[in-house]
Amino acid sequence: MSEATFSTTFAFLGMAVVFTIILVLTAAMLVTGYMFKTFLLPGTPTGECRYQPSPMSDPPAEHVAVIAAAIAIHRGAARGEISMLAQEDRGPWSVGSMVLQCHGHLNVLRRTR
Amino acid sequence: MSEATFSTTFAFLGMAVVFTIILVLTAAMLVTGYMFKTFLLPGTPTGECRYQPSPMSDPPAEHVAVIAAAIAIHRGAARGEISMLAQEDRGPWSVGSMVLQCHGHLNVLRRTR
Amino acid sequence: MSEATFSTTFAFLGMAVVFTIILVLTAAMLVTGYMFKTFLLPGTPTGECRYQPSPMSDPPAEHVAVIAAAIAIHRGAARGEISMLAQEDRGPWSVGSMVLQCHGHLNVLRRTR
Amino acid sequence: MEIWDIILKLVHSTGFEHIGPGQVAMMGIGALLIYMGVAKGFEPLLLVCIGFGTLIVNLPMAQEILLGPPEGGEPGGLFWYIGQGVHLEIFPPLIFLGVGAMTDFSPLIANPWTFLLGAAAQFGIFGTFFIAMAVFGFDPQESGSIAIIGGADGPTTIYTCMKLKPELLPTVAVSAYSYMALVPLIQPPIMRLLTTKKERAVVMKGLRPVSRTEKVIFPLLILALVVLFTPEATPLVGMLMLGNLLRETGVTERLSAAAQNEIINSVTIFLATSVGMMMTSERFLQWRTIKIFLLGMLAFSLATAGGVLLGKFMCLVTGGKVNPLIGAAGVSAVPMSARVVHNVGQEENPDNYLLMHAMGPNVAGVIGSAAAAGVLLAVLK
Amino acid sequence: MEIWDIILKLVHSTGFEHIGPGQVAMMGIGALLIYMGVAKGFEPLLLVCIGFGTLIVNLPMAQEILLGPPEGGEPGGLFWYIGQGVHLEIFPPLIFLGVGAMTDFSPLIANPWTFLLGAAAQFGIFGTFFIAMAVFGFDPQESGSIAIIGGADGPTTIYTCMKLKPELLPTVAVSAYSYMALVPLIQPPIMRLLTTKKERAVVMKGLRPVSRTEKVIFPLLILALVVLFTPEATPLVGMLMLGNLLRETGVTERLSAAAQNEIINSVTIFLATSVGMMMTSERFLQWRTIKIFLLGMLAFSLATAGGVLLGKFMCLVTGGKVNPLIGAAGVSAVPMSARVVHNVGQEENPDNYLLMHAMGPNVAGVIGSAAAAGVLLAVLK
Amino acid sequence: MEIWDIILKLVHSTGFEHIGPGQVAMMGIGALLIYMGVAKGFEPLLLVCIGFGTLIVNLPMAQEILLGPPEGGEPGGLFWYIGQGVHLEIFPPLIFLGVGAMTDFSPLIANPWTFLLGAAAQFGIFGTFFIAMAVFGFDPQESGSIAIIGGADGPTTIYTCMKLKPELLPTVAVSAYSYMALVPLIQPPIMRLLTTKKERAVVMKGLRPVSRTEKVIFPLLILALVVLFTPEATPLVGMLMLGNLLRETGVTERLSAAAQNEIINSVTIFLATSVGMMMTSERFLQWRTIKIFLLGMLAFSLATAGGVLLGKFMCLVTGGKVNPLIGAAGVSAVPMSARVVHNVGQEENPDNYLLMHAMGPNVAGVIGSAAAAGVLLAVLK
Ligand code: NA
Ligand code: NA
Ligand code: NA
Repeated sequence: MSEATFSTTFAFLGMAVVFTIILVLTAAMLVTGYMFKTFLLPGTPTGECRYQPSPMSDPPAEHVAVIAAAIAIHRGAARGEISMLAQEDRGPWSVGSMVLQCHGHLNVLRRTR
Repeated sequence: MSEATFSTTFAFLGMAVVFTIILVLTAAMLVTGYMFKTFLLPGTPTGECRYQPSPMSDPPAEHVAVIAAAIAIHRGAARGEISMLAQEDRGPWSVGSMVLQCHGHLNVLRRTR
Repeated sequence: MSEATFSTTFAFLGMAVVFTIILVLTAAMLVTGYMFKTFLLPGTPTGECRYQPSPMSDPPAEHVAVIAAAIAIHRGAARGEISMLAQEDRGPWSVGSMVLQCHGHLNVLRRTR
Repeated sequence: MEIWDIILKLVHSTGFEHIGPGQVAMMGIGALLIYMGVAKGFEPLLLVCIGFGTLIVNLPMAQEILLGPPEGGEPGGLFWYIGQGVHLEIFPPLIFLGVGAMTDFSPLIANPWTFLLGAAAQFGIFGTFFIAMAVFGFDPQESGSIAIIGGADGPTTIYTCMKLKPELLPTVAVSAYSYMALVPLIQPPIMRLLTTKKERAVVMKGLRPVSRTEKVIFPLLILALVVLFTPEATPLVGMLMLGNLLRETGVTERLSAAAQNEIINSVTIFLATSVGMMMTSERFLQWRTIKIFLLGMLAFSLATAGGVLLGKFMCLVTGGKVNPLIGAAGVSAVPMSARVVHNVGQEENPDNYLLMHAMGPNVAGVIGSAAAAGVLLAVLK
Repeated sequence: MEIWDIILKLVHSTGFEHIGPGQVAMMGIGALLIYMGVAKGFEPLLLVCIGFGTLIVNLPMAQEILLGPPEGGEPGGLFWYIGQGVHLEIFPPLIFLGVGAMTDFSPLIANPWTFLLGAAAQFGIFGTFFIAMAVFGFDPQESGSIAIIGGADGPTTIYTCMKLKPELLPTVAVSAYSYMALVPLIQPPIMRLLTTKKERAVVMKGLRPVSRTEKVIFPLLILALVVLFTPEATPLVGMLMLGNLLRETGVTERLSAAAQNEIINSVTIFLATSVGMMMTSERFLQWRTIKIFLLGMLAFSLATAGGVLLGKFMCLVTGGKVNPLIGAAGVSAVPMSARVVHNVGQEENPDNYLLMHAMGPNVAGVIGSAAAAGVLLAVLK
Repeated sequence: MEIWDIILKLVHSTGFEHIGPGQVAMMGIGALLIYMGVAKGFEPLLLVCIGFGTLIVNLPMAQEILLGPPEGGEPGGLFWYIGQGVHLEIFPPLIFLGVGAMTDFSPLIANPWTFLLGAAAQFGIFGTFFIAMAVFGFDPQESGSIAIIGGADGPTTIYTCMKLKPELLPTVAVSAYSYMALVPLIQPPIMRLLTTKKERAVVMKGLRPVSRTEKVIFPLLILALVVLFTPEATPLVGMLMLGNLLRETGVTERLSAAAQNEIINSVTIFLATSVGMMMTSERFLQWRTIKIFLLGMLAFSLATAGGVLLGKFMCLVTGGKVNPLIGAAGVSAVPMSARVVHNVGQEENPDNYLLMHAMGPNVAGVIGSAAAAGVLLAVLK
């Protein structure tokens, strides 16, 4: 088999295998997610004010996120979700779910450290 | 020697050895403790308010401990000593000695982290 | 070569080599420093109040350093520079540059942890 | 290479042809351990990692890839290297370094008599040894490895079992950690059965304060004496006491913090995951596993009984100044069993604060079990 | 020993006679890498250490002293020992342990379809493989090592390259980290080229909240399935998911913190400095280095294009509910490329918050690249 | 096995028959070292661990159990493994990584002339080498190992001594750390003897501020030059400067924190305890120990004198702009001897703040000693 044939074949087959794997993963997650939504968590509590600024987090960055969220909600643009990510080094980040005065649902990416 | 004999013998002897060791340790500590109380530390200061809530500690847990201690002293039930242990994972704990308004001597087990 | 000759020779030569190395280092740094002062950093900002007590640092030690600095400046003795080093274990220390009310330039050695 | 070769290579490289029922069962057990740790809060630091190790090692081909030894210039699997910390018995003493730095021995220093309760609870070890060997027919090394479960101390158990009978390690370790987590269920019935209502209501006198000098001398004195009697326990007791010394000097805070945090946490991840990766179906899915779990339960029960009975004796001798319940804390499982004592005591008298008094036998039990391990190793190794 | 002998020994012990032009050039490259890290903020944690390693190892005689193997009772060089973590493929999975503990998979769990975008971006790997082999004439192992740059994942790249072609490691690693840092420059033009203004303005629906139970099940489920298909990826995916499990259980915070801090930070210093120390002139100052950098650029571009094109397809199928830009985040380079997506999206509509939606493909890309690495290893090793 | 066999095995397993007077004496020395660390605050991080190691290794049979090499499939002792970090010379450079991350070189950058004072203080090393060899009759390797005590730097001392004469290590290390702790007693008389009241009262001009760019260039420049002249010093100076680079870039805070905390603290525990475990009676209870302690004292005195005398010369040349006391800080022992300089200076003029000026020679002394170590190794190894 020539180099060109091998590389073409392997590139196609490899891509196909990776896609198959990820399709299986997606299917598995859709099933799990469906089960969770339907059977296991019929009445997840919503609408409560879950957001509490952590004392460990960087206060100004937090603050900025909350203000930006408030403005966006006020403008009516973002339908319940606003996202922020501080311009920090990559790596340590976390998704914090924050509900601002029960008016909407905010996701904030915060530095974990 | 049969298995039964060996296991019986070893169980007895082993237990005896462990007891002997611990007896020696106990004796050594009683002697040291006696020496410390009698010769080395004749006038250890007592009665001073040594308790200072650490800024690193979990405030609510700390708070709960102090309040529980205060109530217990007020009730007159605990003669100078009250103990608390937060329901945390085992492992990191420490004994903090805390004297509440100089009325009694409190021991608090706190999470170290 | 006898032991005495060898040890004398090596002691002299070794000292000479170390001095040569350090002389080269000194020269290199003088050159770099000169370049930085002359070409690269013509107008470094000065005189601004850069000092901010870190929230992580030991407050009382910090406090002591600032007070001592203030007294020394008040006395007029230290011409713009005052230095402090807490009596802590050796090892973790850092130089913090602190300007007190823009009256002078203070260097403070602080424990980093 | 033909196209078919590539396809075949890809197909054979998947794990589908390597799954067996044993592996599926073991993966279920791994998931169960994680569930116990996460949902029930049973010793989560250990059981989550052990469960994860069990799960991953039973995935098809994962065992060869993770645990295969180096061969012909090719490096070994990741956990072949990390697992050396278990095989060379390095990790358990390092865990003890952190445990020592986390342990406050002052309740024991203030009341040295409670040391004896920590010895009495070692009946869990030697009683179980007898039954494992005489009744269940295990050989002496196996019996010792199973008996040490009664020490209720992870590092001691792993260290001893690795020296006596390494192939029992995963079963013994999982059994030990499971029962440590179950202490609040196992101990109270035994404690209530062996004590009277009046005994359980005994209020104990406050503990004297302990000076720093005593706290610094304590680890050195205990270390010297324990090693004199059972040199085999040196690595365990040595690291425990080094950690404790670093904690108590007041001038080595940095090192004590390192032992309590970075060292113990990193080692815990590697140790527990490595132990989990020893959980293969050939080792675990055996009748002896059930026997070992039965004997582990017995060990905890005997240890509790031993402690409480000596507590009763001390209560009698002192004319009722000692609450016999605190003997149950001698099993160690620090500080869980001390909390259990406290709670059982408060059932009778809500104003009775036994916790500090129970901490004495509790930490004594750690030392007692290390000494018992030394005795087992001296005779059986 | 005569006086002259001492003098000669001192003179010969200096490094002056050992400097060559290649070394000076490499030291310049080392300084450049440090400059890129410090002054430009390009992946500083990695590039500063890699640059330092490059600089020091090209100082005269430093290579023998730092990297010399043990010989005749004499210990080896410091980085001969530390470098074993790279040679034995221990460090990359440990980095992934920390990455897993830092990664929040909930955007992916909330919207599993975005997983497919993380697969499409692997076109960067396989497309580059084809070009490297068919056009540039690299052999299969070299082509695989270069192609994996398109995974945009440091640990995956290092792990795969060490297994396939260790001598390419420094070049491949430096190329991978450089392009990861350049993602904000490389991706936007491609994204704008392949999408219409209207597509870029698509606002996506809010993500559903994800329960803790789902977050705990996720790493175990994904691990099992990925390992089933590509066992070769076990160490990478295994450690990633162990870290994530420790993060999500809610009861293993200590261990998660250890993975996120002490373990990943220490290993990063040792890994990156060791990689830098492989940057010698014989290895780096070659034509193939330029080819590898070209191919690396291509890999990132193909990966971006692959993601965006599948995004367009999903946009079409869903009737405009998916913003195709988020496909670009499938390259990984977490969370940099998700931020790029967010910024490009806001150019069209300043109130459009795409970040969270882009995090889904972003973390999916990490898993996808690990799977692709498994496929490469299965066929080429 | 008969009952008597068990009893005999138990009796023989105890350590009572293995205690000798040498061991008891060494345990006393261990306790003394701990006392010096805890009660007197002398270098507690090191002396507590060294003392503990000394104490435990002299307990009966502990040496075989802790330090025994692996044999016939049986793993070695715990500190046989941990001690490899000392034997393979891995730990001292790692300590220097942390020291570099803790060191602020800006006083030296602001006033490069003080670098020379750090060279002059190396007279402590070479003067002592001469006396050790010519007067005390030590062989060249021994003389070098003893002379390096004058460097007043733990890691440099341990690294050099391990390469030249490992069997002297415990004595040399304990001597070095003891005198470092005694700097406040050793230095002032020599400083007062060699300087006039007027010289001691000299007030120095404020230091210029140093920019971040200079701080980043400094470690790279110094590293390149030192390695060029003394390649043997590469591991020490290299790690020192890597740590310092991570500290000063401003973008690698995570890694700098890891070097300053988890890495240095963990390594300190293992290094110091391992060194303590080398303190056996055969090695320590010898006449040469007394000689080494005498020579160590001499080394510190000569180093102080060397620094102060060059300081006087610089004072003369600059027309009284340099306070000669700051030369004494050239011995290193960071930052203890800088503090001593400050205090002695304030005796004459309470408003004279010499501390910052003394930090220049102080950190220069660290680099000077590493260079001196390179010279020793180049000729004597
Ligand atoms: Na126990
Ligand atoms: Na990727
Ligand atoms: Na020095």
